[in-house]
Amino acid sequence: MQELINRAKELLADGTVARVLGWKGGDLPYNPEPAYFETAEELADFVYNSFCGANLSKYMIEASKLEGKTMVCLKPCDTYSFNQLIKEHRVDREKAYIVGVGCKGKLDIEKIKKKGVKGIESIEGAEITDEADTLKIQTIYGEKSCAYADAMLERCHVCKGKEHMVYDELIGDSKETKDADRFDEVARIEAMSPEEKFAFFQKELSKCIRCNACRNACPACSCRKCVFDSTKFDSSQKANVDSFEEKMFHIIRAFHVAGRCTDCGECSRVCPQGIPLHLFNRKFIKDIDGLYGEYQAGADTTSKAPLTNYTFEDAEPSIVGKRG
Amino acid sequence: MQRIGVFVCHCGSNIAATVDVSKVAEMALMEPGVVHAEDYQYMCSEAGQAKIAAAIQEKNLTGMVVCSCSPRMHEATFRKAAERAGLNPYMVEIANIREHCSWIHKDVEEATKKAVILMRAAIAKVNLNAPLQPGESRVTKRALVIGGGIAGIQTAIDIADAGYEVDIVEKTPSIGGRMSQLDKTFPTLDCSACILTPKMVEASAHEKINIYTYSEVEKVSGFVGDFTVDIRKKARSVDMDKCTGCGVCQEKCPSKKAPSEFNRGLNTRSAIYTPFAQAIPNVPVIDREACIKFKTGKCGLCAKVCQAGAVDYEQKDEIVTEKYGAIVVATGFDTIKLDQYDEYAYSQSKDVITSLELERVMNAAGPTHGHLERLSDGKAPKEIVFIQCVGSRCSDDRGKPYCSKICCMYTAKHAMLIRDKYPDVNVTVFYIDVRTPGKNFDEFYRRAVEQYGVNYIKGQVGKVIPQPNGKLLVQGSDLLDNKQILKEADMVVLATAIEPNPDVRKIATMLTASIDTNNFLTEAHAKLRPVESPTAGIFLSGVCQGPKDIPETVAQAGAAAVKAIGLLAKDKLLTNPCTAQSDILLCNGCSTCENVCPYGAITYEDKEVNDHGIRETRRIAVVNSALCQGCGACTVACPSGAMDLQGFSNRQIIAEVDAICR
Amino acid sequence: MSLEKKEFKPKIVAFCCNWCSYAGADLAGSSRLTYPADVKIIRVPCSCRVNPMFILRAFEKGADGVIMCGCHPGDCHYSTGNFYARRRMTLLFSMLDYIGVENGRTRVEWVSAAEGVKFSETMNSFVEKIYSLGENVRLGDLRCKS
Amino acid sequence: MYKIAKENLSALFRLIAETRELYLPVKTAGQTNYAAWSEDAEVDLDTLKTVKSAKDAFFPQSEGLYTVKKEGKKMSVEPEGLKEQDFVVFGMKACDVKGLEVLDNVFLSDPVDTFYAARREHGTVVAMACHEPEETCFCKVFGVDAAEPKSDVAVWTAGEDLYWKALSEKGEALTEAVKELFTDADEAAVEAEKEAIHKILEKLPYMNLSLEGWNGDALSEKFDSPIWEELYKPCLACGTCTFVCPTCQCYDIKDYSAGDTVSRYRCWDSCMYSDFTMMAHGNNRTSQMQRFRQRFMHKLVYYPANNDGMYSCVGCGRCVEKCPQALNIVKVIKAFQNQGGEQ
Amino acid sequence: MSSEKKQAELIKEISGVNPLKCMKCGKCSASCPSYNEMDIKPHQFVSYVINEDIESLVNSKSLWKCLSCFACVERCPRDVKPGKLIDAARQIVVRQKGQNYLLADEIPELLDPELPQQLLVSAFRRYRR
Repeated sequence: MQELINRAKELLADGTVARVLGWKGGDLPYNPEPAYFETAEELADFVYNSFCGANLSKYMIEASKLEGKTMVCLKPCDTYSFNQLIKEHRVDREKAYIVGVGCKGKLDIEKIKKKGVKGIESIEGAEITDEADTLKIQTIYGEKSCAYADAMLERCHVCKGKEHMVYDELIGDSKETKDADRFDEVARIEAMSPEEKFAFFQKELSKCIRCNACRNACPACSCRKCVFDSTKFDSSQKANVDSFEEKMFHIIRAFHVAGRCTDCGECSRVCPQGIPLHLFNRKFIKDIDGLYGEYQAGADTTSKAPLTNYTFEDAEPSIVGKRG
Repeated sequence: MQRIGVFVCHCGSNIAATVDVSKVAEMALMEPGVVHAEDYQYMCSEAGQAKIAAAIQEKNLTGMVVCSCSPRMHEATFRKAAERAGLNPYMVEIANIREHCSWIHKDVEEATKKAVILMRAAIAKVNLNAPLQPGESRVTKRALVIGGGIAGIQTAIDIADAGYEVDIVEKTPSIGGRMSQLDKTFPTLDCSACILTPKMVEASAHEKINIYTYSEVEKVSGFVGDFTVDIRKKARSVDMDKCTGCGVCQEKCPSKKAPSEFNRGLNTRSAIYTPFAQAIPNVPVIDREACIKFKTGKCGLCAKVCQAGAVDYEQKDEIVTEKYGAIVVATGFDTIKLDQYDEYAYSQSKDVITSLELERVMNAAGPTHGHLERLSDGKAPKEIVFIQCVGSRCSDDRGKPYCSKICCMYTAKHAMLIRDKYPDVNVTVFYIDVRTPGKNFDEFYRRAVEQYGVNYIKGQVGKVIPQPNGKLLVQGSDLLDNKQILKEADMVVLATAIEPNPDVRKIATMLTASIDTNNFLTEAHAKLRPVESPTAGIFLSGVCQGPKDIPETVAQAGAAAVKAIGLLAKDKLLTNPCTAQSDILLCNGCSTCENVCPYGAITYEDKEVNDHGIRETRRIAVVNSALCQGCGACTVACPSGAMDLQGFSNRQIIAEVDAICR
Repeated sequence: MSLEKKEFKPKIVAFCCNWCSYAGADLAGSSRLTYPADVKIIRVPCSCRVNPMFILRAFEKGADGVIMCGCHPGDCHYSTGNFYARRRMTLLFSMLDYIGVENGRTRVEWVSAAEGVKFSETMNSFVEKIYSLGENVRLGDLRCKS
Repeated sequence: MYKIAKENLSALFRLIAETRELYLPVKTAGQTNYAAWSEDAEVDLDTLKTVKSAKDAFFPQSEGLYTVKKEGKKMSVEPEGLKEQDFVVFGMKACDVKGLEVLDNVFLSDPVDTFYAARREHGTVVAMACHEPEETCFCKVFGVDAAEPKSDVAVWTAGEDLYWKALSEKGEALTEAVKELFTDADEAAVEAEKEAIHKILEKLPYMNLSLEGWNGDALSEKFDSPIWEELYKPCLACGTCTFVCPTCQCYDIKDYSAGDTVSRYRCWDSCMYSDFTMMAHGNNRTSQMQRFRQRFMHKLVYYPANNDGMYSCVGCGRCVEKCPQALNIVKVIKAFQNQGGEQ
Repeated sequence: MSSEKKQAELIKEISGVNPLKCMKCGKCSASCPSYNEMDIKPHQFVSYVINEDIESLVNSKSLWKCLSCFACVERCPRDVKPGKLIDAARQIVVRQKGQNYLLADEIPELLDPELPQQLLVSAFRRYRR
């Protein structure tokens, strides 16, 4: 982390960048927030630890409009999103000085709390330099511990790899965290009967409060005005009056990002109701991989997206019924 | 709020017999925005249109719905009527209560209910319609004819005679097409070459006609009035300007093993060749596959003997790009492959031939110099069997479901010519039906039976079995005598089904012209617009549209020419205003729409926007409405809904959905 | 609950492209090839104009089945429209299947202008399928079920 | 004071549900929210904070106002009925109960919101003391005592028992209806529980947050502060904070057309949304900074200015827990504290 | 429904053939190796079914003269397949004898010098379950 701060100070000092986009320490052991730093003094608050899960690439849409370059700290998975935004002309590569930061898996405070940990005072083992496999958590109700892997965000268990897709320089080491197959959960649902599938999604989506956190955090949902906010489609918005509306919202949202979603996992991370929203996006990714050839959005900035592409021999929609 | 008029057509009894039209009109008045509704016997009639005009003026209508036949039939009629009465034509919508309702439903109550729903959907749409103004586009005064057979030649001559430039693109080294391969033509028995050659000469000599032989259409872009076409001139290896057509090269060419395409592979030709003696242009091409020089690098004899120095081994394919206002497709036909018809022993015996091969056999310039002989042993046949409908009228996938139309007549012609020239030869025709609609056609067929004694047997042949003695055992049935027939023949001629030229698929795709399940190009209307493709500016000539004989082909060629001339005669065309438009406040500039636009109609510009007080420069999609054809691919690709299609907007379609599901 | 069972009359929306399938439907009409009146056709310029939103909208408002018809792949009037439509619908239908909506409720068929017979056969079989599936209860806004 | 063994709670719920609708924390797909009780509902009283507050029970996320029916060109209007059925909300925490006071000030003052008023009239709140408060709690800052919930009935958990004390007439009525399941109890165990809670509260990091300088008078200096420009930056403009908040009371009114009927309903709105207070000419808050500022100015300045100094934050800490980017009202209050001297 | 009509419908159902597709070309009869043995010719099977005269078909010699070689099925250009029709007619007879399906054990009982071997083999293939 110190290395990052030092480098940021250098870049600010030599005028390479006008500001730094990273994380600022919070007032609890686990709530750092995305922040801009413009001076060396401000960088005193800079942190980079295992709770810095936020994907900063989407902030670069606004930062691209500012005067001068912005140094942005991107984790390996964030760089896919950044590439995708370049491809869609939403960010300006020239306005970004990308520091690819190391990652050893990001933590989900919700998972820690779900283990019954309350009244947290401090957490040990969450610094990026820590090698510990176990988190030591001091609470007002006594000391607790939790395996690091058990507290990781879902996305880190199916990590796409610790390689940065786009960067100007790399700082910090990474640790492989993948220990599950990305499509296992999707396949598990696919294997269910229609009744079970319906019950599963009905239950999950019944929690949705239409807060739009998933959409607003999503780097692929970069529309200036979402169709669900515009009058053009006469589409429902912000109300959850009927259970159909959430289905419509989540299906259409997933469809709109199909072939563009890098599977960064922000939607599931930010959902206040813990809905596994990535299961929608990942279903499309699995289908696209299976039907049109493997495709990783954000792996590059030039390839044709699956939904703006075709071959004569593409599968017919009737394949859906035939796969059984 | 719109002021909408609803006009319900009885279409005589076509609609009124199954739909309670007055009920529909009555229900219309319940709908929001509807201020006028009436029903009338024939809305498309002059009186009907007058009623529409009166209502528009008296009730100050801002929109109207006509419940009638398909919009593909009369949308244009009603839009024009509205325009004459002062209403923007794009404020008219049609509810199709005939093809989609009265004609397919029997129960009056049910059909009326459906008609009301279809009407509601149209009203819901009109409520959201906005007046549209068509744009204008220019017309390039030049036509392209694809295919240089009799259809293409005739079309080209007719267009050129009207004073417009025409290019013919022909894939083979010479124009002339299938007709040049025929010996005689029915029902007059003229020599095919005698009537075709003058046409070929006329075309090549015409100052307005430019012929690209040994060339293919490579790419087509643009739209009606303004097509841009890339033509690949394949390397001929002979300089067209220098060659005198003396023919020495062909004589001297040592490679003479290539099967002659012109003679249907019944004999061979040299590697440097003109397909036939009357070829136009009379300039040979080198078949690089067969040429020793190209295969081994040695030889070069033709260059040596050519006094004009026309042979050029270095010649390369050349791409010519040209602009056209109209394109006529005249790609013609071929016979189907017979490899799935083992029962007729076509691939087992040289003496089983197709009718087109028989044309070459009977032709003086053919492989047997016009002598009727067996191709296996050169002996004169004594017993010839013709089998009709080989692959035609076949509902399995071995053949074609349609009637090839020309076989009955040419078989009668063949039988008659053989009996005339070789009276000792017995000719038997196995037929299913004999179809002879056409001027002097049945008389012609009857002459074959009555005057020439051709033996017509009603019944199909089950199999042809080559015998050890070289004869062919034909097992057929005679349905009228109810007996099975076994007949030894010396020669069997198969009236093979015809199919559109296989290249037509590729061409249709380039032209975005639609094609039916049999690969025939679809006409805009089966009866009323038989020579136009549904794609504007594309016309159809000859067999590419459906099986035809020569007189019909020539007639259609002329008709296609007239349609093309009608288009070329215009200075400007009105363009369809139903094009895509991007909302600058919603556009992300993400380029997704550009990626799916087949016309390259979308570009991006940095534009200053004022988004409710936020002023900034944004990358915005801009649609070129002259290029946009209104498919709508971009509207769905656009995640923010910034792209919308005028005339079929998101809200309009949603309104229709809502009205139907209500 | 009342014991009286209302006869099930499905609402079926068919999106037909102007150039092939709508003309195919016209041909079915002029050939007097019947199919149930439950089918209502919406004309769109091309199958690629059909937004997944339209399909979900139809279900929202109470449709029991939605079918989309376009030109055969390769025969699109706009060259490529149905290729995009094919991918879009494949993915959408797969997603609907994934969330537990019976996949027989959605269908894509390619019907050319010459295939009046196919159009009517397609509609007959689709309607039959919808009858066998019964009312659509998994997608749809309760406010529209009166 | 009565008590009932925790293991008998389901009998209690069943009995309440016989005569009244019962809402209480129910776990669905891993998350606990208030929902109607049913035999197979997974009641979860252990989770301190439901994701959404209990505000739903009185001010639902969406509720119908009236329906317009169309017949031909005639229209008829049918207003939505008011709540007539008595109901019980069981397990609300002291902060959420205080949240109702905030809503009351808005909805029960003139013009009275009849939908809300009817729900308040028919609703009985059984509030529960917070057994184990968490680090995100700061209710004390707003004068809430987590150990002493003020409502119709207060309940405490201690050991294997739940202690029950009616505090109002409605509470008495409810107690009467279910008394058969209770045994009498003295207050000793409850007092011990209260003391234990108070001890824990002392240790919580936010409990001594100072609200100095946050009052109605400081309006323009707070409004014009440059701090907002820094604070809002990470905000995603989602509505999480407003939708989990027990006091946010903004709503939007919308129409839904189902063909021949159009229903008008209201639904929660969020000041974080770009179309919040959208009008024909556009939006009077054009930037996210302005929208972000609105939320906190409302909670900490405008509301107290109009309600005798009562803040419209109750310190429940849900926004602290749920903000995707870890922004929250505490950070806002602290940011101004740190810069306090400069103004 | 009259019993004749029922029988005709049954034949259509068993064979899966739509006799109305026949265009009376006679290729079936032209292909048939048993033609001369038959009293009703293959192309006529179709008309008998269309005319609902199943009685005659069932009592014809042809019923047992058809070898089930399926040459007509292979070559029929209209997908009418007279061989399948006659096969269906045979099945009706078999069913009338109370035998829905054939078991290997039952074959010897059915053996009849009149019956071509090929028929038995093909029937066994077809009706065995």
